[in-house]
Amino acid sequence: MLLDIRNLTIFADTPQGEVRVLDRVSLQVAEGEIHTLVGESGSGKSLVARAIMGFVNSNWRIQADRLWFRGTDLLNLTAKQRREIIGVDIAMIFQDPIAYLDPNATVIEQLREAIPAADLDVPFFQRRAARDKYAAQLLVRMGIRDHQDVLASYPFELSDGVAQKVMIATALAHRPYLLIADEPTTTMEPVMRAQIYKLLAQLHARYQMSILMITQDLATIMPETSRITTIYCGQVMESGPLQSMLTTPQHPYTDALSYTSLFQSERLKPRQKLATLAGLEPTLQHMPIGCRLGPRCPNAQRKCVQRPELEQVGKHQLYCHYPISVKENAS
Amino acid sequence: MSRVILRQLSLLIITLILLSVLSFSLTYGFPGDPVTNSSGISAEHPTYEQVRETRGFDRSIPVQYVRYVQHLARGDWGVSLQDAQPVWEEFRLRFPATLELTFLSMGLALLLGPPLGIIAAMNYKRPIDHAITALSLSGYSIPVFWFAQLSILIFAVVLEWFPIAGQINPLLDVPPVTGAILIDLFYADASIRGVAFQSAIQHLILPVLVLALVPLVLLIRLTRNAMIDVNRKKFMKGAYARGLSTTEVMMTHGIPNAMQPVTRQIGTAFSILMTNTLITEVIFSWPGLGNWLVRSIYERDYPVIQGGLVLLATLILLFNIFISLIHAWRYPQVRQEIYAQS
Amino acid sequence: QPDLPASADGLLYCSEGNPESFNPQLVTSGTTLDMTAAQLYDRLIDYDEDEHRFRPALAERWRASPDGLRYTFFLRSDVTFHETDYFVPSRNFNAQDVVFSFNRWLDTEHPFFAVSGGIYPFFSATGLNQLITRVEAIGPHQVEIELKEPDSSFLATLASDFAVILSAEYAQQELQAGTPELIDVRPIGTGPFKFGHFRRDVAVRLERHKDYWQGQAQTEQLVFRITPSDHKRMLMLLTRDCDVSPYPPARDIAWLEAREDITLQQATSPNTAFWAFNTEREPFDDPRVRQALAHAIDREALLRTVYFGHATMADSILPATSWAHTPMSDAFHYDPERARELLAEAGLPDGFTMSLWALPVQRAYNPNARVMAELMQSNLADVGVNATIVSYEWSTFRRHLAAGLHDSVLIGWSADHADPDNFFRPLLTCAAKESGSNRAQWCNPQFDELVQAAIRTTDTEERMAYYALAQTLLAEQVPLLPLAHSQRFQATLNHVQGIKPPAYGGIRLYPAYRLQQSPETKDAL
Amino acid sequence: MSALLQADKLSKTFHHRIGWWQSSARQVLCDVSFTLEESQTLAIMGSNGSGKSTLAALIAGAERPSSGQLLLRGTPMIDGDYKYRAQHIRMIFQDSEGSLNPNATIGQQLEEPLTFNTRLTHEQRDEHIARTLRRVGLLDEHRVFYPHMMSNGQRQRACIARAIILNPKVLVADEALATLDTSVRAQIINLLLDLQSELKMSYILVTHSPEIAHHMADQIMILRDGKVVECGSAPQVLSNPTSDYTRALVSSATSLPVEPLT
Amino acid sequence: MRNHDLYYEERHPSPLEQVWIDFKRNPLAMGALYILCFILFLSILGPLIAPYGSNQQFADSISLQPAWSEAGDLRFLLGTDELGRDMLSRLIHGARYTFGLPLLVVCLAAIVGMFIGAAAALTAGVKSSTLKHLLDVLLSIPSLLLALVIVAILGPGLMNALFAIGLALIPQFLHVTRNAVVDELKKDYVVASKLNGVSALYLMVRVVLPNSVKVLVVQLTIGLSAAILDIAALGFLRLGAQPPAPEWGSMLAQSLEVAYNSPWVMALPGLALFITLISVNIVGETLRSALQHRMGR
Ligand SMILES: Nc1ncnc2c1ncn2[C@@H]1O[C@H](COP(=O)(O)OP(=O)(O)OP(=O)(O)O)[C@@H](O)[C@H]1O
Ligand SMILES: Nc1ncnc2c1ncn2[C@@H]1O[C@H](COP(=O)(O)OP(=O)(O)OP(=O)(O)O)[C@@H](O)[C@H]1O
Ligand SMILES: [Mg+2]
Ligand SMILES: [Mg+2]
Repeated sequence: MLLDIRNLTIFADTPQGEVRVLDRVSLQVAEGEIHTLVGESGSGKSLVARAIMGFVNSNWRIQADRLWFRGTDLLNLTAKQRREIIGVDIAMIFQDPIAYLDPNATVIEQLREAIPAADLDVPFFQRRAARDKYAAQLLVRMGIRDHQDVLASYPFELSDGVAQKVMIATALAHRPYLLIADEPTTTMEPVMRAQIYKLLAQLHARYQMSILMITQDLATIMPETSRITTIYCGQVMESGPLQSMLTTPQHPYTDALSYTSLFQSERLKPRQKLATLAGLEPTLQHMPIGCRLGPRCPNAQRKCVQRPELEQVGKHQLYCHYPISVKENAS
Repeated sequence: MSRVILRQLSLLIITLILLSVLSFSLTYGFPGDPVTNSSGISAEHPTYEQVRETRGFDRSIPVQYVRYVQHLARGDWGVSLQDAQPVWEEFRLRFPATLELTFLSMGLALLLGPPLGIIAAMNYKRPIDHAITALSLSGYSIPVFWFAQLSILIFAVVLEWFPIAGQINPLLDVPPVTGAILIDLFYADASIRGVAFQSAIQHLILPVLVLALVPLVLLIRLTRNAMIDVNRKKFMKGAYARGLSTTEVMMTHGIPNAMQPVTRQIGTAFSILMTNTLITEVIFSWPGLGNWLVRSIYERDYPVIQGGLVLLATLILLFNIFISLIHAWRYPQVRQEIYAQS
Repeated sequence: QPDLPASADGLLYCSEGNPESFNPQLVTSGTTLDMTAAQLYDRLIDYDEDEHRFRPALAERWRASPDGLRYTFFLRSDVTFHETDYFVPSRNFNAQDVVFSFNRWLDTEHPFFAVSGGIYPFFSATGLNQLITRVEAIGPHQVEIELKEPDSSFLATLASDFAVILSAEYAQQELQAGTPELIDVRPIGTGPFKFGHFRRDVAVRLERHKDYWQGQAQTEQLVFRITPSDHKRMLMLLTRDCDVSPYPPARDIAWLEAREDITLQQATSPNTAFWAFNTEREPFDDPRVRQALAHAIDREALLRTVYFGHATMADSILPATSWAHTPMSDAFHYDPERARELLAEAGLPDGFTMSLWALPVQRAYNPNARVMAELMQSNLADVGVNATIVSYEWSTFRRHLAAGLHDSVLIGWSADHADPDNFFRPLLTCAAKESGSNRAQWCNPQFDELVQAAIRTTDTEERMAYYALAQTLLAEQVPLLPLAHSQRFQATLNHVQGIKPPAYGGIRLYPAYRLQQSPETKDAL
Repeated sequence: MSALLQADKLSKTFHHRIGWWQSSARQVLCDVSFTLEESQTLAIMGSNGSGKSTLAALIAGAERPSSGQLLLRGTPMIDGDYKYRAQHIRMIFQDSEGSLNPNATIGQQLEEPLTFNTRLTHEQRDEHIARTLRRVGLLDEHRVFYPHMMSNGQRQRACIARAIILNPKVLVADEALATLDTSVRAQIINLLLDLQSELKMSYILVTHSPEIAHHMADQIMILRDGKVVECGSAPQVLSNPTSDYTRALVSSATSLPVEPLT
Repeated sequence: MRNHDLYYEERHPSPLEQVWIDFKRNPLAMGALYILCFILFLSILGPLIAPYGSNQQFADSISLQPAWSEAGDLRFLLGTDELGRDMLSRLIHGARYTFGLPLLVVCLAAIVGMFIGAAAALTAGVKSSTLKHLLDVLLSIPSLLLALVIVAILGPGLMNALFAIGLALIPQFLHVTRNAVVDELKKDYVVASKLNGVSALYLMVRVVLPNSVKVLVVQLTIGLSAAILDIAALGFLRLGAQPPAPEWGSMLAQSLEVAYNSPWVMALPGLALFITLISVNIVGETLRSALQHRMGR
């Protein structure tokens, strides 16, 4: 396992008291696989990523049975050691690439910083030139043709897509083992999104790089994904291989996600009513006890006020007292 | 960038024209005879008729305005009503004295303000931050004339650390060539230069410290707030994600970006400082513009007031434009905004 | 503060204002006189205050004709003028210089008469320009002055600070250079110090005149620091930014005296603080109004609050030390009831509004006119008069005063010489009104006649009688209300010695010297 | 009878000042025409900057066309007559938070169009607001809520409530669904579909998503740089795009290898 | 009308109320606000509660130290000045000059500035850009300098100084209002309201104004602080309130003459000024951050 997270819990201090924004999240990413984390806004996807990267706020408390990355427990490291790992072996890209680039530095300046000196096998006085060359190469690899222009540009002069490619280039400068992509294409139009996905797929194929992809919508999943994990209100709902997650979801939440998102609109009649979960997401301060999907779950029963334990159903790992297949069997 | 410069220059020219119109209108705004108001030559004076003619007061207002601007440009700013000295000549010696005080204070504030602000921001909500914030809030609220007087009483009179008036011990014969004492020293006799330098520094310390206070606390507050803002910015996270250390991130991304709003406000700090200089000069008997201007207002010495306004406002304008050029040059995004506006 | 090199040795005298000119002939203000008269120039004769007699100066001796109409002065020949970077004298002082110096203000046709405005207030106020009919060099070192009529105050006038001797040669040089006005800006004289440099609002620097005929002064240079605020001057004394501070605030005198490192000197200087009414303006043209205002003021309180007891109440324009003094206390005593009656008589039962000008600087006669004005303001309010306090910078103040823009003014007079005439003619005559030094703008022929008669005779008894009449007239007419006669104080750091506060006119800093090691009295204690 | 809404060669040029005197003109919409029948939905698609929002704003009245006109049942609409337009054409904005006044309660904001466009009494207005709130799936108590107290989905519902409260004929939605969560989006889609069948409203949807277009639209109009590239019935445009541009737009981002359902 | 609040236990504070709730949570800011209220109270009713008249002189008690020192006198709590006037009474009377009148002037300037600013925002184009440049000129000149020039025209005096300060403050309000309204008019909810067919007045007063309150309030506190400082500075330069008016700045100027011997005469008006200013600034700062927090964007 490249990344092994067991029962990650984050407590956040709010004026209304301490709340669990993440509740015992477990997640495994194997070497060389693309793992997609799906959940609606506010479900805590970014928090998982931040916990891995160590971008935590001072009013948070993090607990985990394990937060292993290639065998080292990240939680036991000092801030400095941790930064050495995450700077080199883990990289992250974000939804809003332009905002994540320093507006007052050119692309080349920011790329240069990301290129480790160790990679350049030249005396120090040639390093700058070597870095620039390497930076240009990186951009070429990202499929940017007019890379000289892009290198000299400031972030705000770039389009979203190009900026995201630059972000990927900076992320790749270290040849990380793991790339965390937090909704990298949400704001992009489909054409651009396809390009970015294609790029990521190529990188994955070429460097055997693992990707933890975070997304809101099942409709925007990379075809190369091998596993999907769904998360709701800080709790993991279900995890399983791509195909079976899409076609035979076991958890009611995954099921609802696959219906409500229109990615398979072909299988719906135009203007057909969509099956949706009833009600709204609870707020942070009013989280239901037990399974947090409880109040909205079509299958919910009294038992759901207790948190379900991890269960293996077929290839799926899920947290549910009444999975779909069980219900079908029962009826 | 050249477009930005061009734009700022055209803005400067338009602003200067407006300023000169404003100042010219004072000729009529001030009570009394407009000829006297702008030239300092009273009606009884033998050259009055001649002045009236050369300044175009027998012609239409636009002609008068043009003549006024010509006179301004030529350095013929009239004579003071108080002592019949040519206003420009007097400015020539007093203005550098004021500039010296202002720039030293501004320099001090720029040297200390941002670092203190950054320290406060890095220790956000910790005791150091609270101390610096409290200091800056009280510094901002303290009336400068009171503060000056208190420090005179404490540091000069009771503790006898500093002298309280003037630029230098007048026994040292430093001829006023430029008016700025630290420059004038070089024109003084070599034998006294060392002592004169010591004396000048001693005379400068108190007024400069008093003056620096307000821009200093302003800069502290601005830097602190900007730094806290920047620390919350996503690109800082992005920089950490690139594997940079805290120091690297701060030095290459944090501080430069935090200085952006600070830079923009330096102009404001400067104009506040300018106002305070007017008052402080009076208190420290500094032979500068402020001292003279304040007295001239009291004496209704209109040519001096008119000239002083033009001079101070121009200085502030130039400084502001200089700052915005630096701002635009250093921060490309600003340039973009300027294009977008135009 | 750093130790100064020997070349920068000198004396710091804190002065209250900018000099109006460097030629005492042109001014009346004590500030200017302090800086110039006794420092840069000499006179023909001096007055010895201790021995109460005239003393030779540039004139070794003098002789008056029996009819008192012709005076001959025998001049010294060893007197040199200042040598500076703008003027190198080619000859010593001689009779030409005396003739030039007198004719400059006597002769309206003189090429220098109109330079610097052509107004010589002291001479026109004392009538000296009318009195002298001729000044003539009757030898290289002999000058004869002819008078129109005998004048008992003539010598006193010559000994006053205004009758200085300028350099005819220098005047010629500047005239040729086309800049005659420079003789009053960059002065040349024979005095113990020569002009160094003047920076407005900062300082006047004088340097030692090495060849001074009485021997060179002890201090290398003399710097007059211009510091209008009395309080600041006192603080500067404490911080050693000043060596000498004239006119310390009266309220500070007590504790200044107690300080070990500061010497406080005082002189009984014949002076009078008064409140002059502009008698040309309504309603001050009515003597009853003026009397009423005089009765409205509680002068006791003024003495206490403003002078802190360092003054005596004035009961005449003349100080009690003068032999011609006639007390008129009834005319001026505090009686608000009477004041209101008088106002009602004058048709102003509801009072009126007036401006009360307070002189902005401290003078020997009035250490704090503003506070005095505030006190008087509330006194006046009691009788229904609403007074607004007005003040300007000193030179403007004087200009406006001379132009008669005031309703009333708090000001005063310090005697320039020992003769009682000095309190009458320069202050209250029609001639004084002409020259702009009559603060009351008061012109009364009867008064002029009395004063003139007193001058013409040399008999002291007779003069006393005339002056008594004049003072009675003043008590009736009240063109001004005499307020107080004050002591002149001067605070000096202990390490400066040799300076005496003068009774008349400007200070004389020639004898000043600095003790070699400045005595650290505080440490010693 | 003429169509419900007909756009006739709508064009829009923005003038842009550069320097002190010059200005540059930029045409962002060029002769856009379409017709919309009752109960129909028109989807407008196009890449970024193609003028979709501008067109939506023109239809809703937030901008004035440089030329061309908009006919409602054959009668041209007068620009700037907000009152008339408010009765017939309403708009839903993309950013539900930004389009609600943060300083007014939902009730106040719903009352605003009623006070200015109807002669209802106070009680009637109250009644009407309550009904509309219920219709969009909110509760009566939400009227005292301020926007910041509501979730994204509830706010979007409030926006829809404001749009339909005057019973308009046409509803313009500029990417109103783009930023919503999937489940909320599904709820809103259901709501819009319900409203359409109940009230016979016509929709103009600006969207990037071919799925939404497929699911909701009768007609699709493809814009490119302000010009209409293609306009036709939804199935036709989606299945047989005539240009690469359209093809790129309407193909799903990822063609997931989903096995067909049994 | 139905009172909806009756039905729900929870009352829902509007963002503005929320700002106030946030403000109340800060004890320092509340302290400062109480001080300001107290000073405001003094400036309205000061003359009634002051022990003596502002100009009443006690010839027997000149330059008395404050009551707590040995040489003090209980009759004069804060001592007396060089004319024997009670410092406490003078300070109380002075509140009106140094706080009350500037407050009034700032409010007037704000109203005028807001009107012109809003009008300028609505009339875009050439007029507005000329105005902008004129404003740039005026704003680059510090308000005190501008006030000095106006005083130079009108002559020294309290009323003239107040007028000058008001005049010097108007451009700031104008500028801020104009920018705020221009920004606001671009917002979606304003467009939405426009599409609702609301009247222009309603749009301005009910939609734009409440949402511009943030910048206006902040500017108001900044303006108040500047006005107080300026009026005191003018008083100090003897160009504003004229003696014997107990304006704190001019009291300070007068006290300089006795600063060495009776430091309290100098310290007290300065302290009063300092406390007032710091209170205004603390209130302003807290309001600013509360507004930022609640009405940010
Ligand atoms: N600094 C914080 N303090 C307290 N709560 C926080 C903080 N940051 C995030 N949260 C809460 O944690 C929850 C998860 O946030 P997170 O950003 O991980 O959501 P997400 O799944 O990434 O959503 P999105 O798709 O919008 O990015 C949210 O409910 C949010 O309110
Ligand atoms: N007020 C305006 N002034 C000047 N140009 C404008 C204005 N509004 C829009 N534009 C320009 O018109 C063009 C079309 O903009 P529009 O917002 O309609 O595009 P869009 O199709 O909605 O794009 P997106 O998908 O990004 O929302 C853009 O290039 C934009 O820059
Ligand atoms: Mg997220
Ligand atoms: Mg758009």
